[in-house]
Amino acid sequence: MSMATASIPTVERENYLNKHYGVGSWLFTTDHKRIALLYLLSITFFFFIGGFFALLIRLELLTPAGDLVQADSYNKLFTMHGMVMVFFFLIPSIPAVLGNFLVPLMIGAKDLAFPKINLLSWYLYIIGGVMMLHCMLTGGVDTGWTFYVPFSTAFSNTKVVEAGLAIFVAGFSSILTGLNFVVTIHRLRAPGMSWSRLPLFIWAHYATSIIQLLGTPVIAITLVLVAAERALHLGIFDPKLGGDPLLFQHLFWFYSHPAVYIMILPSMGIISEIIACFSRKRIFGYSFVAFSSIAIAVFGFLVWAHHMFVAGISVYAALVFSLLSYLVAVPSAVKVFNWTATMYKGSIYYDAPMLYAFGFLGLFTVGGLTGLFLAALGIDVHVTDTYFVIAHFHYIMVGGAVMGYLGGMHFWWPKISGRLYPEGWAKLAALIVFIGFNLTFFPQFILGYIGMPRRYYQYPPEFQVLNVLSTAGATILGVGYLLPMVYFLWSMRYGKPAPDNPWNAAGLEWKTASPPPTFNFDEEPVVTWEAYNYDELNRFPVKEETPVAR
Amino acid sequence: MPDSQLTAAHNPALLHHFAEPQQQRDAASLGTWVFLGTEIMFFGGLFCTYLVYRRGYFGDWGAASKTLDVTLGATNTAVLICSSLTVVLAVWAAQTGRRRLLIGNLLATLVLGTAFLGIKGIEYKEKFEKHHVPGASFQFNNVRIPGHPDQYANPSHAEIFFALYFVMTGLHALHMIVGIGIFIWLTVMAWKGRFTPEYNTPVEMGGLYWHFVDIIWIYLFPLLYLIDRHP
Amino acid sequence: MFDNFPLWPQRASTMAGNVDALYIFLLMVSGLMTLLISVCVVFFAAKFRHRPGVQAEPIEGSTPLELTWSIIPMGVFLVIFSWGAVVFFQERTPPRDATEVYVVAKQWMWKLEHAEGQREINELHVPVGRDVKMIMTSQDAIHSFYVPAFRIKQDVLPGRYTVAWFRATKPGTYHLFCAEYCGTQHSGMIGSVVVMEPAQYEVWMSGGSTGPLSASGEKVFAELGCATCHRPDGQGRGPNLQGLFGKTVQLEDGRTVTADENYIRESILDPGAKVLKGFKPVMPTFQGIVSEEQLNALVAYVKSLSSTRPGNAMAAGSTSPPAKASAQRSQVQ
Amino acid sequence: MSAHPSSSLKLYFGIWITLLACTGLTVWAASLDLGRFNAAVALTIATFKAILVALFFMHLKGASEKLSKLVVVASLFFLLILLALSMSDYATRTWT
Repeated sequence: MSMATASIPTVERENYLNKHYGVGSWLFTTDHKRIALLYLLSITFFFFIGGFFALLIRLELLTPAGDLVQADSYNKLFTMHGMVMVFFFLIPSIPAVLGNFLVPLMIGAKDLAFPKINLLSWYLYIIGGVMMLHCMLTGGVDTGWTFYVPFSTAFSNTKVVEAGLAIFVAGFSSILTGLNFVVTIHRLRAPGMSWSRLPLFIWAHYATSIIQLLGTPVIAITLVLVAAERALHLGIFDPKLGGDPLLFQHLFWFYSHPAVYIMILPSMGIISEIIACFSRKRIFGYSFVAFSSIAIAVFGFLVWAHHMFVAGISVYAALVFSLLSYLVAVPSAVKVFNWTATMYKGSIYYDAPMLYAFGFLGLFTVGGLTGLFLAALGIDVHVTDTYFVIAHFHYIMVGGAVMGYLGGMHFWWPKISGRLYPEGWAKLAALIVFIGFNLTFFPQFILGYIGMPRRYYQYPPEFQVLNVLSTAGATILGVGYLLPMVYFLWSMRYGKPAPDNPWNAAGLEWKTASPPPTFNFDEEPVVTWEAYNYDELNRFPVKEETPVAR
Repeated sequence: MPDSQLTAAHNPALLHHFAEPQQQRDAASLGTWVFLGTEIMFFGGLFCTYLVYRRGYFGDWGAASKTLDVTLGATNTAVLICSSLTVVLAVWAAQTGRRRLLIGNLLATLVLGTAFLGIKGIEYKEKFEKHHVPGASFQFNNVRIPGHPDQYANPSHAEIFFALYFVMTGLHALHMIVGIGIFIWLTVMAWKGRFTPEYNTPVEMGGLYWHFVDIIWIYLFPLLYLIDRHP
Repeated sequence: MFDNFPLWPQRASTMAGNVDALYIFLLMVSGLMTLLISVCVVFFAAKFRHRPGVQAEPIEGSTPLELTWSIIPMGVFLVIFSWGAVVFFQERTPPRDATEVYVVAKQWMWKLEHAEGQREINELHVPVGRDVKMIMTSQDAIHSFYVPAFRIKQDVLPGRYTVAWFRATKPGTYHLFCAEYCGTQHSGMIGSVVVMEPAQYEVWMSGGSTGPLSASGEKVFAELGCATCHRPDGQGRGPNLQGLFGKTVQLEDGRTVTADENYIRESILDPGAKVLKGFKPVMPTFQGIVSEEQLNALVAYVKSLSSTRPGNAMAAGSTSPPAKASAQRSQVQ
Repeated sequence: MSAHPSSSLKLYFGIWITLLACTGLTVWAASLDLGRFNAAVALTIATFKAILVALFFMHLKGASEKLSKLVVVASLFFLLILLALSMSDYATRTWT
C-alpha cells in the first residue's frame, strides 16, 4: 500500500480521467475518451462471459459422449457464445473502444461530431447487453447465432424473439458509432490533415463505418421479420405457406458476411500503425493499404452467398458468388504483402505490440488462405458446416481481430491510462496467446476435413484426439487472455507514469499529454507533415528514460 | 483559435468541439444524409423480400393488392406531398426569418401528418374487419386472380402480401410518428423564437427526414396498391 | 495406429478423389504462401532488428510491386475458382440413369426409401459402383445430408426437393451426418451408409421390400382419386401424366417450366401455381392431406410413367407428349 | 439562403403541382393493361417523383454539396447490390 502512494507522481496534470470524479461524471459523460473506457469495461465483461461459454464447450468436447452438459444446454452454450462474441464483443471491440478513443485524437479533433449520440450508442449497447443477459438467465436461446429459419421461427422453444431484439438494439449502437465516425472523419479533421495524411487506422475505421451503416440496417429489419413471423406466423419464411427459408439466409448473410470485415478491418488498421512504428518506417505503399480497406468494405458486400453453397441456391448464383469471393481476397493479400514489405530495411523493435503484430501476420495469413479453400465451390461442399469453418473464422476473428485488439491495447495503453504496463509480462502473454491459439484451432482444420460437423455435442470416437488437443490449447489460450487483464489493472495503480510519446511514434495522438486533457489538445493542432514521418522522428532518438522496457 | 472562441461567445448554439457554425451545420447535414442512407437499407431488406415474393406469386398478390382501397392510398399520397410542400415552405421561412410563416407551416405539416395516420388507421380497421390481417384469423378464400377469372388466389401467398403490407406501412407509419414528434419539438422551438436566418439547422434536418419518409411512401403506394390493377 | 487419430477422411466415392486433388493443390499453394510470408517476416525481423546507430531506410512503396502482388494472386485465385467450379458441377449434376433414393429428414432421423421399395431409417444400403441419386426433403427444419467419405453435402429443405448423388467405390460403413443445425438432438442425427458388393446388395435387396415405390405411389394415386381427372387417354379434366416427367411444358400464363420432381411436388401441394396450358385450375390442394412419404411415392409414380428404363412399369412408347395432350384437351372444349 | 425568395417559392409550388399530377398519372396508368410494363411505368413515375423531392425539396440540387449526393448514390448502389445479387439466385434456380 505504501508503494502505491510512492508511485503516484506528486504533480499530476489535469486530464480526462481526473478532471471530474464520481459515477455521474462517467455515466453522463460526452467525452469520447470516457465513453471508450465505458465500452472497454462492458466489452471486457462480455468477452469473459463469451469465453466462459467457450470453455464449457471445449470441456464438453473433451470426450465423445455427451456427458458434461445436456444436448439442449450445449446448443444454448454455442448459441450464446456466438451471439455474445459476435454482437457484444467483436463488432464493438476495436471501433467502440480504440476507435472511439483514437479517431478524434488522430485527426486532431476535440471530440466526435455528435458526442451525445456517442453516449446514446453506449446506452443502446448496454440495453441490448442487459436484454441478452436477461435472455440467458431466463432460459437462453438455442438457434445458433445464425437464427436460421424455419427452426428459429417454428421449432425452437427458446427465447428467440428476446435475443433477436437484444441484437436489434445493439445493432443501432453499431450504426450510430459508424455514423459518428464517418461525419467526424469528414468534418472535424484538423487544418492540414488531408485524406492522404490520415493514419491507416482512420482509413480502416472509415471503411468499417461504411459496412456498419449499410449492412446493419438489413439485419435489423431481418430480425424484425423473424420476430414477427415467430409471433404471428406470417408465412414470410415458412415453406408450408409459400415462404422461402433461403430468403432469410440471403438477408442474414448480406449483413453477417460484411460484419466479418467490421471485426477485421479495424484490426488491420491497428497492425498498420504498430508495424510502422516498430519498424521505424512509413508503411510500404500507403495508398494501396488505404484503398484496400475501402475495397474490402465494398467487395465485402458482393460475396455473402458463399455461406450458402450447399443451402439450395442456384448453381449459377453459386458460381458468381464464388468468383466474387476471390475478388475480395486480393486486397487482403495486398495488405499482408505491404506489411511484410514495410519491415524490409526497417529498424525493428520487439516490443509487446509488435509481437502481437507478428502473431497477427501469421494467423491472419492462415485464416485468409483457408478462406480460399472455402470459396472454392467443390471443396466448400465437403468442409462447410464442419470444424474447418470454425477453425477458419476463428483464425480471422480471434487470430486476426483479437490479436490486433490486444496489440492495439498494449500500444495505446500508456496513452489511455497514463501508465506503463510491465513489458516482460506483456511479451509472455503474447507468446502464450499465440501458442494457445494455434493449439486450439489448428487441429480443428484437420477435424473439419475428416468430417466432424459443427454444433455437435457428441461425436464418433475417432475425432477425440484432435478434440483433446484443441481443449488443451483453449486452456492455455484462456490463461493468455487473463494475463493482460491482470497486469493492465495492476498498472493502473502501480505502473510507471507514461511519457507523452513512449514509443517515439508518429501520429497526432502522441503529441498530446498521456492521458490526454478533456478536449484532447491544449491548442488546436495544425498538421504540416505526412503520415508516418518516421524518418524525421528517427533523427531525434528517444531519450533513455522514456521507452517502456528497451 | 481566438476566432472560434469569439464566434462561440456570440452563438450559444455552437457546440464546444466545432470551430465555427458552418462546420457544425455541415456535420449535422452529413450526419442526417448518412442516417437516411442507413434508412434506405433498412427498408431495402423489405424491398428485397417484396421483390422475391411478388415475382413468385404475382397473380395471388394482384388479387390481394386489389382489395386495398386505392382511393384512400392515393389520397394519402397527396396528403404527404402537400405536407412535403409545407415542410419546404417552413424551411424557407426559417431561412428567411419569417417566424409566423414558419410556425404556420410547421403546424400545417403536423395536421397533414396526423391526417395521413388517420387515413392509414381507417385502412387498418378495414383490414381487421375483412380478416385480412395475417395470423390465426386470416381469411382470403375464393378471391379471383385478376385476369384469370377461373382461378382463385392462394390464401397463403396473399397472406405473405398482407404481412409485408403491414410491416412496410407499419414501419412507415412509425417513421411518421417519429417525424411528428420531431415537428412538435420544432414548433415549440420556433414558438420560442430559437430559429434565425443564421441558425435553423434543426428545421432543415427535420425537413430532410420528413421528405425522406415521403419518398418511401411514394414507392410504397404503387408497390402495394397498384399491382395488376387494370380491369 | 491412426485408428483413433485419422488425419485424412476415408475415400469411398468417385467424387472423393476429385475433391482431394483440389484440396491437396490448395494445401500446396497456401503452404507455399504461408512459408513465403513467414520466412520474409522472420528474416526481416532478424536481419533488420534495431541496432544502435543504424536507421531505417525510408521507402515509399512501389507501384509495379503492388501490381505484381495483386495480379499474380488474382491469377492463382482464378485457377482455384475454375477448378472448384468444375468439381462443383460434377457434384451438382447427377447422372441421368442413377438409382433413386427418396430421403425425408425430420427431427432427428433420416428416413430413406429406395425406388425399389426398401425402407430404412438412419441407414442407407447401396452397392459399389452404381450411381445413386438422393431426392431429399425435410418435414420440419433445415437439415443437411453429409457423408464425409463421399465428400458430398447438401442441405435438405422443407417445402421442396434438393438433390445429391454419389457413386461408392469401396465397401464399408460410413458416417451419415446431419450437418445443418436442426435442434436439440442435432448431433444425434447420425446414420450410416453401408456400401456393399453388388452380390451382397442383391441379397439384401431381396428381403423386406413391399414392392417398388412407384407401385405404392400408384396405390396412393388411386386412393386419392387422382385417376378420375389424370386419365391416361388424355380425356380427363387434368393433364395426362404419361410421359410428362422431364419434359419442358408450356404453362397457362405463357411461361415454360421443366416438369421435374419439384414441379410435380408443387403441383400436388399448390396446384394453382403452375397450371399447364389448356387446363383449368380446378385441382384441389393436397397440402396437409398427403404425407412426405406419400408425396415421394406419388412423384416416383409420375416419374415411372415416363421412364424408359427397363424394369419400370411403363414404356416410353405408350406415352403422348404433353403438348399433344393439351391439344387434345382443347379439342374437347 | 435563397437570394430570390419569390423564385424559390414558385419552384416549390411548381414541384408540388407536378407531384400531385404524377400521383394522378400513376393511378390512371395502373388502370391500363400494359402487360409487363405496368410495373415499369409505376416505378418510373415513382422514381421521377422521388427525384423531384430529393433534388428540389431536399435541396440536393444546387445548394447542397457533392458529399450528400455521394451518400445517396452509395446507399442506392448497395441497395441495388442486395436486390440484384439476391435475384441472381432466384432467377436461376432451375438446374439439370
